[in-house]
Amino acid sequence: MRRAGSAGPLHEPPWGAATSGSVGAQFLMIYRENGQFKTSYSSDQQVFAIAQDRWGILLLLVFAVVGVPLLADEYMFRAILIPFLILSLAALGLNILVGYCGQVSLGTGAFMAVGAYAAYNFMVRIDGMPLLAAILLGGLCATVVGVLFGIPSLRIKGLYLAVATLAAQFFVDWAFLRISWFTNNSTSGSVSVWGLEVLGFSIATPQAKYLFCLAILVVFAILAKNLVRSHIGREWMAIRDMDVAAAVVGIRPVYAKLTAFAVSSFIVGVAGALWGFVHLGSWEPAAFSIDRSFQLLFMIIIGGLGSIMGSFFGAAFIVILPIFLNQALPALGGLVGIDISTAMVAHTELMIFGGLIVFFLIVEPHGLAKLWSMGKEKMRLWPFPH
Amino acid sequence: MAQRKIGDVILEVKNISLRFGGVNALTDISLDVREHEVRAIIGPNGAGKSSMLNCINGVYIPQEGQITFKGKSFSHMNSRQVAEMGVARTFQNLALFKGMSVLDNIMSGRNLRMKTNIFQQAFRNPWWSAAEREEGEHREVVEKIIDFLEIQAYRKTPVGRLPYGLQKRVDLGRALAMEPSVLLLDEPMAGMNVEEKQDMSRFVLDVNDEFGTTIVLIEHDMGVVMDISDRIVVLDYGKKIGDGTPAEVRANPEVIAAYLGTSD
Amino acid sequence: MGFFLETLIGGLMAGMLYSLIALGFVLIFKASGVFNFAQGAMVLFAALAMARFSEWIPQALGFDNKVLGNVLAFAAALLLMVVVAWIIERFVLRKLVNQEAITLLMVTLGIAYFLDGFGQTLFGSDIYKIDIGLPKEPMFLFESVFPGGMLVSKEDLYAAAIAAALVISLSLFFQYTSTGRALRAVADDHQAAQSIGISLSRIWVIVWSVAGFVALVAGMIWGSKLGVQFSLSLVALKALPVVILGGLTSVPGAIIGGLIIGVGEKLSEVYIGPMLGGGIEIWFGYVLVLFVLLVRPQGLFGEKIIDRV
Amino acid sequence: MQTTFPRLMLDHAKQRPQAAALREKVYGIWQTTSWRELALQVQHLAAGLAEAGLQRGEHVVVVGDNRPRLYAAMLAAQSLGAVPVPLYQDAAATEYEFPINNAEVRFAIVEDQEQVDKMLELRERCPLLSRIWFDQERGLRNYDEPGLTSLDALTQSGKNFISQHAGWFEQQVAQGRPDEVAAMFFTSGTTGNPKGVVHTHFSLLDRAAAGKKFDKLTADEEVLAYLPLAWIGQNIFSYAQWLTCGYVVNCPENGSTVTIDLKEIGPTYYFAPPRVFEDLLTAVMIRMEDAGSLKRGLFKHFMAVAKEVGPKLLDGQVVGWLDKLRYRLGDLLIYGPLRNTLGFSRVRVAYTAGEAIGPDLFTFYRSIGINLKQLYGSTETAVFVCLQPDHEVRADTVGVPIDGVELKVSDSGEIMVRSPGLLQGYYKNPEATAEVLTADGWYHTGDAGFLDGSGHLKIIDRAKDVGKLFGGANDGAMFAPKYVENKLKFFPYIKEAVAFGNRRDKVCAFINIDFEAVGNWAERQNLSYAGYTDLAAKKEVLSLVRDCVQQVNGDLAHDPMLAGSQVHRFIVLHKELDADDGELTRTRKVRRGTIGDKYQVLVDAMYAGKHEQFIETAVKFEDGRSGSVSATLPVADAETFAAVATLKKAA
Repeated sequence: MRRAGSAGPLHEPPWGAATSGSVGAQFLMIYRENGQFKTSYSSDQQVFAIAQDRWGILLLLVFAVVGVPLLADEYMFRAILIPFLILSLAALGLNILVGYCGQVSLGTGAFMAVGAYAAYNFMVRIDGMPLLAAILLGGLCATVVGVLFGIPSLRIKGLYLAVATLAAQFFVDWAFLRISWFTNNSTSGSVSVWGLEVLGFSIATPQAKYLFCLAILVVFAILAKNLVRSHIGREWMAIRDMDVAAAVVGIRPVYAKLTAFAVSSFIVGVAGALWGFVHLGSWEPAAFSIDRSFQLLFMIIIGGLGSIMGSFFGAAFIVILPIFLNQALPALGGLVGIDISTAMVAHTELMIFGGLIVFFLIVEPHGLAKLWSMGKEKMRLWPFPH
Repeated sequence: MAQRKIGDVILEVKNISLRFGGVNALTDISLDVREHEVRAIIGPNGAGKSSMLNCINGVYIPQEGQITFKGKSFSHMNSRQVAEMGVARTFQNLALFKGMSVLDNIMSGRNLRMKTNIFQQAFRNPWWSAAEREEGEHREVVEKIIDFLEIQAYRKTPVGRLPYGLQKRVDLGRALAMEPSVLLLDEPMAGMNVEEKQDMSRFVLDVNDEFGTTIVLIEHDMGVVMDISDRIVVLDYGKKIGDGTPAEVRANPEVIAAYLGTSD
Repeated sequence: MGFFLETLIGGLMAGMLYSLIALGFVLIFKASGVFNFAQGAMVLFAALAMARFSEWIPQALGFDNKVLGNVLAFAAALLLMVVVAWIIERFVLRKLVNQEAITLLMVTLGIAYFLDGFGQTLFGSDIYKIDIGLPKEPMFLFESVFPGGMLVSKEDLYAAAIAAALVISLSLFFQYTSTGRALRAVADDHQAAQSIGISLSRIWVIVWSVAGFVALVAGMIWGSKLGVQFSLSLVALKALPVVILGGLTSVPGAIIGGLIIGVGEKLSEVYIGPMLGGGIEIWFGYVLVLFVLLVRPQGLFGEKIIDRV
Repeated sequence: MQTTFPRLMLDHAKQRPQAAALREKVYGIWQTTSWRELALQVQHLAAGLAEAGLQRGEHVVVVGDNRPRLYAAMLAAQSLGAVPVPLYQDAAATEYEFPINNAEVRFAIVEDQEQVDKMLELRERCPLLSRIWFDQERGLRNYDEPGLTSLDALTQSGKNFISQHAGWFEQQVAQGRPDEVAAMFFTSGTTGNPKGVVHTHFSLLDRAAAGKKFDKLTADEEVLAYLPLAWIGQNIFSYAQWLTCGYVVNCPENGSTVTIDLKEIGPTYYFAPPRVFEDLLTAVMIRMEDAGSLKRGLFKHFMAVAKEVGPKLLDGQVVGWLDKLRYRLGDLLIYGPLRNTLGFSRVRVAYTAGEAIGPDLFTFYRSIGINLKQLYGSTETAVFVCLQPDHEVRADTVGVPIDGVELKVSDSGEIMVRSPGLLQGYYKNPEATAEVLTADGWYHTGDAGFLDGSGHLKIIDRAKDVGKLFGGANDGAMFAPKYVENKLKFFPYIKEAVAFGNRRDKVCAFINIDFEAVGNWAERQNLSYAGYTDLAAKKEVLSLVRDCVQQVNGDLAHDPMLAGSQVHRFIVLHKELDADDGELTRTRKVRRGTIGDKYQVLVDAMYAGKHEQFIETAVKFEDGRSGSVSATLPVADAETFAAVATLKKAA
């Protein structure tokens, strides 16, 4: 009895943890699954198999679309919400490569840069190029570059690959700095865009930008989720978990890895384009430096490797923490009578990030997402412990 | 009561030799496997049994010799090609995909047969979608295997959380999902208790006569081997020292020497 | 001709420093299977410590002897690096035994961030000087051999010499001392090493301390050249391709790799750079490595990787 | 209710062809059979059976778990006027021998290889048994036995026949009359051969309808069928009432997934014998043991609240707003989630019957808001005799007589019943029939009991078991073993109890500890033990049991009629009483006689006043091997209490 009890409702494997998260639900014991039986495979395999989860996520979306624009102020949009959305997207992309396919990349920033600059070039060189098209084309270029730098992964494993991806980072940084064609020969080396509009709607206001990013993020999140729960996703995870066994069941490492690189860098590229166009407006290569790459890696480690939802958690965490520290630390210092310089804050930030990375890798390698899904499991079994 | 008819040779290994650096893992081994039979490879630890399987399904590439499968000969192939030809295998020390559920592990055995492209999968949806349909079709096949292996209660459990014995079943399930004509089992009963061993041998035999799958099996437990296999090859230090029916092998002095000599 | 030689020598000298840092990577990787991304951070940390101690100690003890000050500062910094090594072993590595290499790599990223932050909180984040009396003025060699001879920075030459000396002594140390043997035993097979009574944690503390020592020296040299500042921690990024090129586990690999990259960088910068708009030494090492890896996935001197099933 | 099973099916197929009739979890999802599909299946099977030569009034054995196809097979047999005879699927082959020969069975329809093997094993001892059909092909591919084929094949041949003979099936069904025999159930009599209880379409369907009316059942009910079809309880609930109400019957995936399936389906109408609820509760308690202190605290607290308020609410009494609030809170935090994890969130009506249920057990389920009720009936009465109306539920009664039931208590204190649901008689056993059916249509239930003031029936014991004490302190006092045994069994630590005392001077008893419960208790006492026998022999356990016994004695002392039945001495048995050893019936009723003979030495030891006794007993193991266990068992004394009023004068 106990055995069946414990075996029954565990839905998500630890890596894929929390992808069917019950938003908010888990803090009440609102799970009532009796009668939610599945009479077809597609209903059994849907992303949010539990009715309460479907409602939860629906509410969240409604709030994000209707509630947030009413509540948030300009600062919220510029400093938190928009960066959060775009970095979530980038983290999502990176998570597919690292979390799902197990190929570590330290060159994410480069692929973002490619996305941004490519989109920029399409915009300025082709008249009447629609913004959306430019962004997607940007992503496409990132895909090409991504696959190019992914090719070594077919022969190189683990650490060697990680370092090889740095090649992408440095090369691309250099290219956009030194090859003026990419920057449309702008003298300052920085490029800028303005007057953005999508399907006739101008996206100048923070609200518009926010909604635009939100829309793109939601769409990509759905597509990504679909991929990771389909057989391509299983191939990625198989390669990640046990590549020899994967080969024996007929999975082609070449195909699996390159598709992972392609999909990943496409999403990252799009995120890059958004970062440049929507968030920054005008930027230079430094915006996509190696620090960005690390930042994104940290997001998925803290958020949860191999979890779509984890990407969001991680992004939220890393976007909000510095802002929080900037507010909190000086205040705290004030309390104990030391005044804390901004440099000090910056250093503490570094330390806290570093500490958290170590902490998570030691204590909960699957990050916040795992904690979330564990909480959810508890609620589904409540009041039983297992 | 099972009346299986043994067919002709389906898999033949000729004069295989395999070396790692200086070490000879296998020296000039030849053996044949007949359709529908249960063929056992036994021998003391380090006799090269696993290396043999690894050569057959393309994980290792032997320096000499050739392998003939369903009439096609090849000196070496990559795992993918072997899989496509209908050879599946299980692993000695579990090689399951740790991060995935039982269901996904077994589903991964279907990847060769899943045809929808990455875009169809990305735009998968419950209403109109080839990917969704395909997923469903293969899910059904996989469910039949789950049913066959009697692990319905664990379908959505992450394999990591299962007890060892059940993980072995999932490993078998993943191989079965490939609907192989030849199934290589690398110590399917290693580290199991008596009861689990009984179950596993039952499954192996059922596979053999339900689906007529040819089975090549490495096993330490002589009792089990003698029970379930039709013919047995004995390896020792990478050399073949015996080949024949259980009775013949049991009688073979060289085998007795090697076995009783080395194993407890 | 002279110009070519100049660049060559310059490259070799830079390369020597790369080798030095690369050595830090290799030692740690051999002993604990950790690809220590924090090496750069350790360089910065050590350099900062050195720089500040060499100010503070004389002030505190109230004497004004440059050499003594530097010596004491060096000793203090070294001590600090040992403590850091111990802490890392005790609170991080020990908890991550038998984890995948990738996890360990990411952990060292965390450590790197922490050290960067911690170091600057402790020692401040301005630009500090280290003056260990390296001669600044350049010198000319082989004027007899060809006109104009060739210009060589004395500073670099000394630096290279120190680095070389260190590299050699370290290789000797690990070749011939008992600790060295123990280390190599561990590198070959953890279990076996433990079973013959070698304490893993002790070895780890040692190698991390040695790495700290190397970092300190590198930091000192670079620091005295460019001044101690955050950018020092990026120096390590230059050494990465060296390690990979040499093959993670090979000491000679690290040395030769360092020289190759050092030279390659300089030459490419001088001869190819202009065609591409310059600054290519940022990526030259990496791209070079990329191509090498495609041919030899385990690097020039690395051991071949075999999958066991 | 002038209709037949097949006609009801056809009605549903006509009125709501697309509605779900059956659902079975196969290959991971709940595969649905609509009424139309069912009708077709039945039609084909019927045709196949007819071709195979099945005659009207002939018996067909059906053995297996709840599988839609077996349901269809029963309907098919009934459509041809034949009589399905469901047998317990977990019985040993030899137990089938009598029924099959007794009912001259030629055809058997079974689930899988396991059952097929049993049938084949029986062949030479059951010469008539000529055809065997199986539902699941697995493992049977290479069987080559005369007359052994799959239901698929049968369906196929039936299809072909139907395609040439349109309307044949309807005409067959039309021939069937309500007063024809519809099914036969073999009661595993506590002694001797089982008896075939013969029921007509009318008797079964009339009761089914009565039950439907009583609880206002609709076509929207969901039922999970996982108990043996051979048990009339399951049969009525998932077959007769299924066809009467037209609700959906769900079949679980397999034994090991029942709890999961229960949770997924969340039945609205549920029926199970007490032991199922008992096991469930034990499991709940064990799982809660592992919970954190906070959870355990919450659980304890709110269960107390529930115990106090829950029953009142269900009985429709008025409850103070504060209690209401506390209960609400408890429902949010504990009861609701608990019902959900158990699979009872949607239960509207749940019944238990077949055995007396412990008051604590009973109130537990009621207090967490599950409308659990008791009913009274037996195979011979097609189950429904007395049911507890909502809001009138008590642990110690079994409800009021429902539509069509006449009930009286004979002078000997035995309950007599007359209702349309009574059996036609025992098959080929007029004597036995005569024993239970009077000329004027009254049925001897064999139970001793009485209607209390509020018109609710209270059962004391099996009439024949009710004995008298001879000699001793309370000479001539009434001895109701079952009553005593039940009282003992209501303790979680006691799995089974067997009381002796008829024609003796005092009452003594055998006790079987509940391995799981006592085992857990022992762990909490950190008392180590090597297995059942060892645990049972622990003196700590002995005193644990003694406390239970003495509590029972205390209760009994308050009941003048039964005060004499207090347990003076008892033995904790060294092995679990087991159906395989013939000590229990398949429905887990103790065979007092059998046990008495088997353990004669122990019984004597108790009455001879010995303090320990050596015994060796033969046992059958899971895998069919048999061996023996031996032990020296202590005989324990229990304190008894002076009766409130002795019966001496009365007698």
